[in-house]
Amino acid sequence: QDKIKAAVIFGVSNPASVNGWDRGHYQGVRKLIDGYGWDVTIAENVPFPLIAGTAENYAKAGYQVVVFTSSGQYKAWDQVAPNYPDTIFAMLSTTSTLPESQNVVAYEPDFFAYGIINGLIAAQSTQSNKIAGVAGLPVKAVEDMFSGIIEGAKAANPDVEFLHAISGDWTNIPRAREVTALQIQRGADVVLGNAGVGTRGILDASQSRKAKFIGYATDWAEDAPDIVLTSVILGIDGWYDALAKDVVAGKVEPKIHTFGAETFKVMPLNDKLLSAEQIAKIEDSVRRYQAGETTVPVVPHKFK
Amino acid sequence: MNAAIAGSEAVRLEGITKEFGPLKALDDVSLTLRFGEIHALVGENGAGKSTLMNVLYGILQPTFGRILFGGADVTPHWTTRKAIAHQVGMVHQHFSLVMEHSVLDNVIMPTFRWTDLAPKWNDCRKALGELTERFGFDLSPDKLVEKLSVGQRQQVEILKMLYQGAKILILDEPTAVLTPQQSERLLAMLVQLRDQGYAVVIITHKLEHALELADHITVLRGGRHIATVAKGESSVAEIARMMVSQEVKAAHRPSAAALGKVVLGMRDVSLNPAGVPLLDGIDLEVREGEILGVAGVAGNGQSELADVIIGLRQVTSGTIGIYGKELGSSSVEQRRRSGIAIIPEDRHTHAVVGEMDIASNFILGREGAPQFSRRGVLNRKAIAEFAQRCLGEFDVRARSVTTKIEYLSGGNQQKVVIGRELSAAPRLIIAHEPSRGLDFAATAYIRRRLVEAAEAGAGVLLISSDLDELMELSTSVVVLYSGRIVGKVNAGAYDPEHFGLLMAGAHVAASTAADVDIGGAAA
Amino acid sequence: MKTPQISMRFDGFQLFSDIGIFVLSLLAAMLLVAGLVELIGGDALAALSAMVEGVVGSRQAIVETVIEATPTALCGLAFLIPFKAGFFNIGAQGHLQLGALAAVFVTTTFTLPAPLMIPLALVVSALAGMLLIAPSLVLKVKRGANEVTTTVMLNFVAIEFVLAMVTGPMQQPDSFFAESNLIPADYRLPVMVVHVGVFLAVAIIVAAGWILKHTVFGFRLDALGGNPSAAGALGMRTGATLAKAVLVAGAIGGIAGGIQALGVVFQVAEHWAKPWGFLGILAALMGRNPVGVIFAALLLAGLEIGGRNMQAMTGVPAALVFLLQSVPVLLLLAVRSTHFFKMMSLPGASR
Amino acid sequence: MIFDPEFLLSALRIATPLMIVALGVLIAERAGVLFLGVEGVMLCGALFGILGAVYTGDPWMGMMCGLAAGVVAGLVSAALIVWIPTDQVVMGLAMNIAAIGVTSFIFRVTADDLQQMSPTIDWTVPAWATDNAVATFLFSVPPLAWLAIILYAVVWYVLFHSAPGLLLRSVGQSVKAANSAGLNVPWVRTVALAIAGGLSGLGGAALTVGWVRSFSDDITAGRGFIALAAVYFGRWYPRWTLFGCLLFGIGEALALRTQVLGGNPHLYLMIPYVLTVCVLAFAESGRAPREVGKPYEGR
Ligand SMILES: Nc1ncnc2c1ncn2[C@@H]1O[C@H](COP(=O)(O)OP(=O)(O)OP(=O)(O)O)[C@@H](O)[C@H]1O
Ligand SMILES: Nc1ncnc2c1ncn2[C@@H]1O[C@H](COP(=O)(O)OP(=O)(O)OP(=O)(O)O)[C@@H](O)[C@H]1O
Ligand SMILES: [Mg+2]
Ligand SMILES: [Mg+2]
Repeated sequence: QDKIKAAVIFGVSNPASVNGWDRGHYQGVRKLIDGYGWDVTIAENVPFPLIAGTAENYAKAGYQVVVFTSSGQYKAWDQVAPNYPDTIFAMLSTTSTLPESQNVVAYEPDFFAYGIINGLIAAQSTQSNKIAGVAGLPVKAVEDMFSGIIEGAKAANPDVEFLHAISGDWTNIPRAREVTALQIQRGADVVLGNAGVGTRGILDASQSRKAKFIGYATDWAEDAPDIVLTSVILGIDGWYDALAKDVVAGKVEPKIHTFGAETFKVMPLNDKLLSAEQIAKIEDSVRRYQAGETTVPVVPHKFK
Repeated sequence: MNAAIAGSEAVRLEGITKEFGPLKALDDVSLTLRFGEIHALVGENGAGKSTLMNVLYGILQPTFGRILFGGADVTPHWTTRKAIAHQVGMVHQHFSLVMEHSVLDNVIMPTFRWTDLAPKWNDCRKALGELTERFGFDLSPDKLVEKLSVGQRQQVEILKMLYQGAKILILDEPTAVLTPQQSERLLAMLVQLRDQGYAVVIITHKLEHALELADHITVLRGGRHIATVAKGESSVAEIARMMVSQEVKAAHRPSAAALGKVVLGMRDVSLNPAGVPLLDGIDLEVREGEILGVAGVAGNGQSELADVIIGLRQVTSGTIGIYGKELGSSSVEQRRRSGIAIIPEDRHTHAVVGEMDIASNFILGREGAPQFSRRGVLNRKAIAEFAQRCLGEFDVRARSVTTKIEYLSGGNQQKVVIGRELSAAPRLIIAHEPSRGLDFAATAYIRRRLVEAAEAGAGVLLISSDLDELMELSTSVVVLYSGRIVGKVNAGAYDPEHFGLLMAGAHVAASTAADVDIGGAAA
Repeated sequence: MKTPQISMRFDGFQLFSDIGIFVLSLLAAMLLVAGLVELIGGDALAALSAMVEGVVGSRQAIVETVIEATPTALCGLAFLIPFKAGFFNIGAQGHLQLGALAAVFVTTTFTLPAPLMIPLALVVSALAGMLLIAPSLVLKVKRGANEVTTTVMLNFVAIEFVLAMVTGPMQQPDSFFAESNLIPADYRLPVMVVHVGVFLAVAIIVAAGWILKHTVFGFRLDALGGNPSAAGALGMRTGATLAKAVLVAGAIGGIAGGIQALGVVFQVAEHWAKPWGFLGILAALMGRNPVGVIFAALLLAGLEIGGRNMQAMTGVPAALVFLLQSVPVLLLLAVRSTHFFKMMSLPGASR
Repeated sequence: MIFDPEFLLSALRIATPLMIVALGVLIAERAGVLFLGVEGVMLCGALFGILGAVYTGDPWMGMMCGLAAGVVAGLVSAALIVWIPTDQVVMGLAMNIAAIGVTSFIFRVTADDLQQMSPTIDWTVPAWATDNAVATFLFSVPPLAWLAIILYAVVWYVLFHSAPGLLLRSVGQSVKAANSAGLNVPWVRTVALAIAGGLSGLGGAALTVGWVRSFSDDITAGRGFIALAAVYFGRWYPRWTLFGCLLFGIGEALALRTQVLGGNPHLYLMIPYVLTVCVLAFAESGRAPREVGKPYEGR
């Protein structure tokens, strides 16, 4: 039997193996190659206007699966999918609508729930009662995540204040660094971020000011062991798992699969930054939320 | 190096050939320079005078030939640095000064070493001060060169050369930009230097100067050495014959009897921006068929006079009329269209666009005329035909009208300018230093064209710092001093001495005429 | 800064030598890329064939190349015209951004019959481009401020402004990222093999070429660029001529954005624009005249599309695309500037 | 909240790489070379700086690597725009694109190693100084900012008070005068470009090693152009250039801080650019060294 040929399209510059969101996808790609034996090609740093063309070329070249890794690519998805019924076009990012076609599928996280878990951890680790979030642009995923953080934090500790900042760009490390420094100066001692490549700037600012950092999407512990409190894993590789299984089983249908709280994983909390009982308390609250024992109301906030 | 004993050989050039691609700019030229002598180098534009001296100064490498100092061949890898070390100094035809730097910086720069992190500025300043004093120059070491007049810039060039310790001094057309008085002073200074044992080379188009000063005169033609004659061995006419192949016709001033209506009338014109009176109550008239000369030391309002007539500057008070019609605040374009032509003082900055071809330069400023364009669209054919005709009519030596004008020699560029301005059948021609830097054949040609234009009925305002030119061409001459007309002399009553006094402002104030300054021309 | 002369003539030698050098430079660049692909353990042959495939492999590929070349060529023109008058306009990227934003704003806000709306949108994008370049012009003429500085700064201003709009008042409601509403289908540029914006662009460029070469305005630009003081002294109204050239450049840059919005992307969004403005400068200086700009833009676009295809199909790093675009340009210019070629293409140099 | 010592420090951090790079541009332009390729050179310095810092574990070694990479890139520029010579505008822009290609290619090869943050080069405030606000502030200023300020003093002295400075400026103002003084213009410009490249590389390293301690594709994001603008803004004088860089740093720091006032952050992010244009509107304009942008065609 021939290998399944799949293509994954990345939009932002930088190697796909670097940083949070893309790194999560990259782990998924590895899984397709190593775990399922697929033949996977990566298109990296594809500029916005060329995404549709790239997807189309893959379809024409006989690829069976084309994966979009970012919401920003949905237009190409919309445009190309109906014309190539033999290829499966999968969106592995937040979306609310599907193209009018049978060969499409989406796997997306519940960013609100993801934010809640982050909020629970941050609110119980802060000493200053101020936590900060930094993002590249105030897009929907970010708003969901930040709203979740606010609500999650409130559930754990109503006194906690959430400070937020926008670096203005998904690739600008220096700016992300400086806005983070400002939030720390304003009193935040736990920092989270969703600023694409810029997230490294958030990490750097936290490290130079000894603020605790909660990793985004994938495990960040190795990047800065001294300040990374934990990372909340989005489990993007899990979506690739699901995609691979659906494709192999021929069960791909136009549906948005949403991955909720139970699929996110919290890395072991850093015992140099928190006491054992704090850790136990946090872990317990997260476990209870993931198990559905506690509920947090969905309240959308605006950040611009 | 030997002490400079008068009469001993300073340097010998042997069989110098210099090729620029297919062009042989110098062909087997030999020349010996001696200390305590002035050597004049004469020849037409493009004869190779500058090229020969550039070879000696290490700016250019000779294709063949030898440079000998005290019999030693130094030709291989001959560079300017080495030339300077061999006590050669050169003042270039177009100055090689850094306009943005001070006098001091310009003078000491060539003597500086790259390794000198803390130069002794005060010593340099003192040394420069001594030099300026010795030669009676009026230069403040901290003044920026761009703020200096042309004459002062030349003083800086000379200081630069002397400061380097040069004993062999080369001056390429040093008098071309100077007023008569300044020329006199410069030449006197060269004599003084010769007497002090320096070897001096002067390139000039003024044969009288060469004959008067030089101990030897070398004539170049078409890159070839024609002759070297010793003092008193030859006459102007003889040397002129050696320089050119054909006979040169001299121009004659138009007769004063044929004057027609008043073309240009200026009444009480003043220009004083920011309170500085550049022009002060100018009254003058130019009639049809008249060449009115404007004499004066440069910087006494000549440029401003031309500027207000052509409309580059607006008068502060007074009126300017053409055939009695007031110009008011009309634009340059309108004035040019109403029949004013201008041959500016500095063609490089004000008259030609070097990167455009000859044809374009022939119509520059007139591209909107119906002859050359219709509703904003150029008529290429008409332009080319016109340019071709002008090329012949004005004797421009060029391969074709599509050659970029920057590849033409100065004389030919000037002919293009003259051709452009005269072919528009102007009613008033403002000619500002029309023959500066040109050899005498080209000079004579251009003067003749001006006279012909006047005879054809145009009025000509000839602004020149060359008294000979003025006396040769003008029907009458006014003298400008400090923006004022201080005298008017009619043909027949010309007397250089009288002019000299007027130009120095002798009757205006008892101030000395010693520090002849020509400030404005620099800016 | 002295303006390097851009020859308006299209003489045979220059054309053929340019093509010759370019082909050689291209081959050299491809060899380099092949070497790098081998170095990182890829399949060089597959990579290069994917690249060629990407440019000429299909009708679709060719169409894509042409569409991609359009904004580059227009931006090239926006650089070239004021450049002839001695004004360095580095701001085409900003004009393009703002022009696109303006076109999107008009088409998503108002309703009009399409035959009126499309021209209106293009006019508004032209105005937007002019609006953005105006400060540079005014500061240059009135204050002598260096236009390189101001146009670069205004680029950043335009980019941030577009981002402010697409994350703010013009953001598509409920969108998942920073994007504006889509231009309604009626108001998009009709497609005839390629969208009609391509033809419009060609028409603009050819017209500009003709104007520069055959009109008084073009003549005055040359004079102004070659020697501004002479142009002034001879009665050309230099300020007005420069202003016209600069404003036209802004308008063309704006139209480039308008065409891109109305014909290709139908919206503005975060990172919607490629660096067409900067590629345009390259195209202008490679092409040296408006027609040459078209070819240079096509070459740059071909390398981009081909390089992207190579990257996507074989997974080699996207960085190679940049090398593919820049190395032939570097070589082309280097060779063209050598003494030999200069001597050969100088009119009247060999006498 | 917006204006406090931290604000100044943030402005200084933002300005430091610009200051160093602008100094390089200043030297190149003073020698008569239009250094539009500065963005690319800076990018090379940024990458090699971080590579050096990560592989040797010593940030100062990283700075040296950035410097060395810059010198090499400067010499490549010299080969292309001084020795051939090509058009300085096109070559500069083409080199910028090439630099994006080269650096991101090398980044792909080394990306896994570059995942760790490079070591810091900040000083810690000594105990005796913690009580004194001024001393604390002075110790919080990044070492590289001090270095940049010292470099400005040095360059100012060399350019305007030493022999090599006068010779260099003469080459930039008039090749004719330089030739007549026997200077070798191509060599002077080559050396100037090597120094300019070195400083630009150092500035790139100051961005990655000295500030954000990581690298990403095209991390300079137009900072080279901004440094160029600062030189033009500064009328080719060191202190005004320095002022231009600081002004830009202040503008950007302000832009990032004013966000706390609410509203769309992108509107605030326009501040540094608008500020620069506005200041230009009131600043006295300068004239570039005369030879800038003209290829040296020999003699
Ligand atoms: N750099 C050059 N390249 C090519 N040809 C040159 C160059 N310099 C000079 N020539 C040519 O060499 C010849 C001699 O020029 P040169 O400047 O020495 O003349 P000249 O006698 O000084 O004339 P003028 O009286 O106008 O100063 C001219 O025909 C000129 O065209
Ligand atoms: N690159 C070149 N190629 C060919 N000829 C050149 C070149 N550069 C200069 N020349 C020639 O060199 C000669 C001297 O040049 P230069 O600029 O000194 O002119 P000039 O005759 O001295 O004019 P002017 O009187 O204005 O000083 C000119 O005749 C020109 O034809
Ligand atoms: Mg000469
Ligand atoms: Mg001459």
